[in-house]
Amino acid sequence: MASKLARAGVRQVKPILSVDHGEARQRVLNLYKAWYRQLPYIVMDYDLPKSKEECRAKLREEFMKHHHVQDIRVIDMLVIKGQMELKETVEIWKQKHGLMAYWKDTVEPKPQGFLNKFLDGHE
Amino acid sequence: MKVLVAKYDACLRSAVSENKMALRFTWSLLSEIPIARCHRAVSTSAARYVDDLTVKQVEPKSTHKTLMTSEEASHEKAVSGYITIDTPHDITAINGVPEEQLKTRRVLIKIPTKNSMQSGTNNLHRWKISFDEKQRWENPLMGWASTADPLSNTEVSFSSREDAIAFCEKNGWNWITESPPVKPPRVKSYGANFSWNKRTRRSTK
Amino acid sequence: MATKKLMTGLTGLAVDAQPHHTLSVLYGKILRCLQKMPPDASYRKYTEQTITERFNYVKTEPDREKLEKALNAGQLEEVIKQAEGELTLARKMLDWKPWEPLVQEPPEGQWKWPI
Amino acid sequence: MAATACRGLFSIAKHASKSVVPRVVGTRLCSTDLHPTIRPVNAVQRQTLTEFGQYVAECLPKYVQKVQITAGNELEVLIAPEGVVPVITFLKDHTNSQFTSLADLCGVDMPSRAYRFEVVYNLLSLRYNSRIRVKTYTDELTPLESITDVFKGANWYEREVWDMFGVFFANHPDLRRILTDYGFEGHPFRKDFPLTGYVECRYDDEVKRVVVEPVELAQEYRKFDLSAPWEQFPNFREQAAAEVPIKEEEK
Amino acid sequence: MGHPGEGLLLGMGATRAQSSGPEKIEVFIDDQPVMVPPGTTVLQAAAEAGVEIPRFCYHERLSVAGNCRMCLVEVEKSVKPVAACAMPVMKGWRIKTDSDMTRKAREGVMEFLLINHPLDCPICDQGGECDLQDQSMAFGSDRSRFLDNKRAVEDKNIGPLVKTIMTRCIHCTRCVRFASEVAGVEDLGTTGRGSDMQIGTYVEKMLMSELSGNVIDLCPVGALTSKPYAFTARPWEIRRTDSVDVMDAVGSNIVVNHRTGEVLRILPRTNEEINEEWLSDKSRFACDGLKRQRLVYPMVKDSSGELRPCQWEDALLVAGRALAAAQGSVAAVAGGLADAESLVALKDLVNKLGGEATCTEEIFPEDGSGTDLRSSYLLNTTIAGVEEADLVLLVGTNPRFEAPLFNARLRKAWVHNELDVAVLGPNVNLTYEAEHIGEDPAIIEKLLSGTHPFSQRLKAARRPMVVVGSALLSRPDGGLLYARLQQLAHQLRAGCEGGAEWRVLNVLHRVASQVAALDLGYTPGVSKVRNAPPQVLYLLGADEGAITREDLPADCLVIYQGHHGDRGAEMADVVLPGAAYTEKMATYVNTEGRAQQAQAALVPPGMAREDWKIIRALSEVVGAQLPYDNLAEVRDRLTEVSPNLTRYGDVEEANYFAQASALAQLVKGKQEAAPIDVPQKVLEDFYMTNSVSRASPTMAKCIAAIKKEAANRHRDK
Repeated sequence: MASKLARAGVRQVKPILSVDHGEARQRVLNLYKAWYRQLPYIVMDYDLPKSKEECRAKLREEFMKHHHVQDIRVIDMLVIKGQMELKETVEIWKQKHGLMAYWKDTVEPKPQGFLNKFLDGHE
Repeated sequence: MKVLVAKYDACLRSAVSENKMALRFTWSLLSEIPIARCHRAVSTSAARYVDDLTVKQVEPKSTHKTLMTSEEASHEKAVSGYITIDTPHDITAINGVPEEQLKTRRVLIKIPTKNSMQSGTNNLHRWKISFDEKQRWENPLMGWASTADPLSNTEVSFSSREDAIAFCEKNGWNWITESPPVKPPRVKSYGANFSWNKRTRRSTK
Repeated sequence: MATKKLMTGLTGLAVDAQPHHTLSVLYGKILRCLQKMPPDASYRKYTEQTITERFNYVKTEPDREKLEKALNAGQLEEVIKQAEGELTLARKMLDWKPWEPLVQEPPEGQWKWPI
Repeated sequence: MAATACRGLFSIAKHASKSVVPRVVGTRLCSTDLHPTIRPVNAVQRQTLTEFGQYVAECLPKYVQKVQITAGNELEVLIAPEGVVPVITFLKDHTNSQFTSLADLCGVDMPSRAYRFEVVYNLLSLRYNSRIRVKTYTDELTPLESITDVFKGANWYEREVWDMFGVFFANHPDLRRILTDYGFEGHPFRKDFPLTGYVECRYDDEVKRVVVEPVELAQEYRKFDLSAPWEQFPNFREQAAAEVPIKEEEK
Repeated sequence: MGHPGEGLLLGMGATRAQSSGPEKIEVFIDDQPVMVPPGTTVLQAAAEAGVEIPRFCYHERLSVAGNCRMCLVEVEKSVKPVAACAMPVMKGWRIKTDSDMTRKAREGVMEFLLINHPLDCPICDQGGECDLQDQSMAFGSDRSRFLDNKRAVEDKNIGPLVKTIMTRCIHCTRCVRFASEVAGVEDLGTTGRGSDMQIGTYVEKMLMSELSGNVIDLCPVGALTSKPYAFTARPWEIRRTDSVDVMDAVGSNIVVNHRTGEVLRILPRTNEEINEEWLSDKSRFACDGLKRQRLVYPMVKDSSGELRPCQWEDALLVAGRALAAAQGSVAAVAGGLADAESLVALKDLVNKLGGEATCTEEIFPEDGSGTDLRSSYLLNTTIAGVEEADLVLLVGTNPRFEAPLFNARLRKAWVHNELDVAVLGPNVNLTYEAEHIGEDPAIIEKLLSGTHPFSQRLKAARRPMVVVGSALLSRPDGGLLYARLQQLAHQLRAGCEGGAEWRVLNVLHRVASQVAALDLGYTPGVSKVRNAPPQVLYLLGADEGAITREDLPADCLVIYQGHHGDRGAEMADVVLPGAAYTEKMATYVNTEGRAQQAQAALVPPGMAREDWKIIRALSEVVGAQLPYDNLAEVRDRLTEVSPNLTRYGDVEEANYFAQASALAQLVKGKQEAAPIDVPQKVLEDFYMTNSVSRASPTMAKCIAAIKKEAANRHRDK
């Protein structure tokens, strides 16, 4: 059942877009480039209160968040979602707050370290 | 192919033309073109037509395939096959669960405890997962119990413990599991109520 | 003498001037296509039987209305549509080869309900 | 086997009536007075559906895994995910089925299974006044072939399944979200997705825009456990799915 | 029907007497074959096949009554339906649980049951968890054919715990059977016949039992419901969390029912090894004490000598500064409700600061092998093992109130397995017949030397047990007496039938934390602290007044960490609010040495925190940081110290009786003349024994009601 499937180490699966790591990597780079080139227009179109550099840093951060992902299909899925998001952004289907949500600037950061967590309250 | 892609979103042009191997789903644009329903081209002459089934006819080829370059064709073939994956099934990157809910939560896997108020067991066949309790506080305005835990009501049923464990691991949750109590065999006898030399004899009725 | 048929009464479905001819062509193509399938394929057997049966009606019955009655599958224009569908299907079937053994057994418990 | 030639829905249509649009008429075989809450089963209809199920299975042995009849009179064909397009095309274009209308396409999430998602295609044959349900399975990462080439109407349905469950449809012309908000993360119809969602939006007067923050509920949702320890409707046990035996093809 | 199965009385009711049962027979449930041992009832065989037969009067832990008739099923070739709960299966029987005859029988019985049952489900506390309600969904009619007036029955007042609405009663007699068979009080019974039948106490009196709350669970309808919980919540909106009870050392398994961040009620959870399906009244009803007298913010004594609420930073700073300044003159005392995680953290902290004295409030003699050998402080036979014993000698203990569920087990063995019980100590009512052999401590010596008349009985016993209570152990001469008992047990063990596997010696603790504390190397008793008063004393929930302000020098700083404002907090200079047992994921070890895990149902109220975290945070402030940051790491540390503490659910075999006995021979001392006594002799003493139950209004009501009951002229004195 489900357990057997997940535990199995090496297994044959249906690919989504890419058939090997090289191809998946190429797709990621392409997506990154597409976003990167679009950023100046995005900042302009949405009148974001952020500079291009900040946006590029955020873009890099968002990509690097998943740098540990090894599964080709997960990479493909992330690329697909990233591509869809790019389209939503480019078409100005999104609104400004949707983009600003990447920065989470109104969310208070969680305390780090045992003592700070303890003083803050319940983890 | 190039022309078709040009039809695709102008804004994305830079992205796509850069992309030597165009994303496969841009391929599906092709299907928007009215691929001839080939038999529509059947000629209709006035004569009563008798078909000779022994004569061979050329069947139309799929436009989709003929438009492909050999590189694309071989890629499509590869994509319709299988690939080998050696990493564990892990969907934490794409399941949309925020990081703070992934790393800090502990999932308890168990069969629900029997409610001792009732005797039936019909609701005790599934394994359920539930999340650890998080803080609730009293709403200062109305006195309600407030919470910041989106998962406090989430409960998912499974047919076996192994399935539940696999699900938690795939989603990147820490889990612990509890076994249901074992039921020992028990000998019941109506006659025991009336045994004359045993302490099981019933005095009250 | 029946009047010339002006409309089918179905949106987007035009009257076919020569339904017998169209059907014959289509049925011929279908049968020709089916011949490329293995003879023991159920799809081929059943479709051949249905199509031959209809083909025979088409060959023997020149009157439009009587043919419609005999076929019992709606107006001839609809029967043409069905034949067109069958033809595309048959050609695709050659690609898919559905008479082969099951591609994939379902994983254990996949269709069990209630879980 | 001459009779097999006109098996399937067509045969019944022929035998049942000679009208232009033959239909399987539902006759009440069960007295509704005795069991007012039990759905009557139409034996004739059931037999037709059983035979048609076997017919489909015989024609497409490569894809059909199981055929069953649920709720008394609903035919279900359970297929391997590879067979989505062939089976749907067969049902649509084959002369003996003509399920030319895609009534619905939806997903079901059953996390206990190896492939957690079921994708369900509900088809309607106007010619034979009959319905059929095709089911297949997939998981979060396995792509399923889109049937937009077969049914144009599947386009938005498949977008919906993608949006709500995260099932990826390969070769879909325009796969993108349809119900959730731009920037929404996750797939809300998954069983492990909380009813409240993970984030909430509000207008923030300080930054003068809408902000997205982790959800915080002034009043926690109530959690209802509605399972009963006693079987409540033993009369409905028989309504569960009945498997239709698929005849082994002689090779 | 006669008395079917009378010839098949094999190890009646005992759970363990089936080891080498006779050959199994095959029966068919709805055409599905099952193999069952002979003597199995139809109902049990069906359950084996996964078919639950509807029932009201049958309960697997009570005797078979067969009076509700709901379990009627069709057996092939039988002209009438048979009562599945009472009928033993015969070979090859074909039982039909879903046939027309069965259904008709059930529908008929249901119609009769509903004739007199009021339609007050909307205002009934059982609504939503009612067997009658659920089964009427399946077998009830949607209209009534009964045109007369329904009968009404006067409600009885049977005490502050159980509410009666007797009109709802369907006369299943489960409560009557429970009271007489399990609780051992013959207070409940039936009067009248037919339409006039009533369940009651015959005369107006209180149901005086420490297990009375269980009749609420047993009642299949809403006739007996919980008074403290009345009209509080509906069962479907409740969240349920599995936990472990800490009111006594038995470690009963419980389910904490809570909603919107407060505990509504506590129900038992089945564990055959410990509490079966029962729960003592204190464990069940003291939970309202969790909402009162709670410490919700840290407090520090100000210059005027009053405790003032403050922030955690301040409290930790004051405590930390004092601990650092003490330079090793630090001691800790753990109370009875502490969990293993906080115990290990506290011990590590004290040791890290250079302190040695980590003590428990509860006393255990240190003479002889002391607490070095695990088998000398455990209930070695295990609770379920009582069912194999044939003679139990209780020394200086009243299990009825110290461990009600252990006593229920003794009673179960007494009823079903012909167990004999003897008491050395005050002659208390144990709910079953027990031979009282005296109160004089000298008897122990006589038993050892074999000169007492009871020695012969002990020698003759096949599987004897000696159960030693905490009251004996905390006597000044407890060490000597315990050493003699160890020798006695060792002597008996050599002679008994069970051989080396059978463990005679048992210690019955009173508090939940004791075994874990001893496992972790705590010193029992506070004499160490008394003899060498430290500069800083850390009280971990120590509320029993073992150590008072008078025992300490004036400049000693007392830190109290706990959840209730009780005796410990009163004498403290710094108060650190901790979590109660429902609020932390914690490990408790019961008197058998069985480690069990409690899940957190709630989070601690206010600014209170989980206990081990407080100690961990304090350690960081002091500068002696403990090396664990999360629960898993604390548990790793527990495993390191004592591996059995994290083997949840299991009893670790401990078998060092020979060594213990050899060391016990060396113990010399003066025997006191005072008779052996126990602190809890009557029901009144049972209810308030720790900081939670002392804060509970329900427990206070119980005591008030019992005081009032003393004036009841119907009560036999």
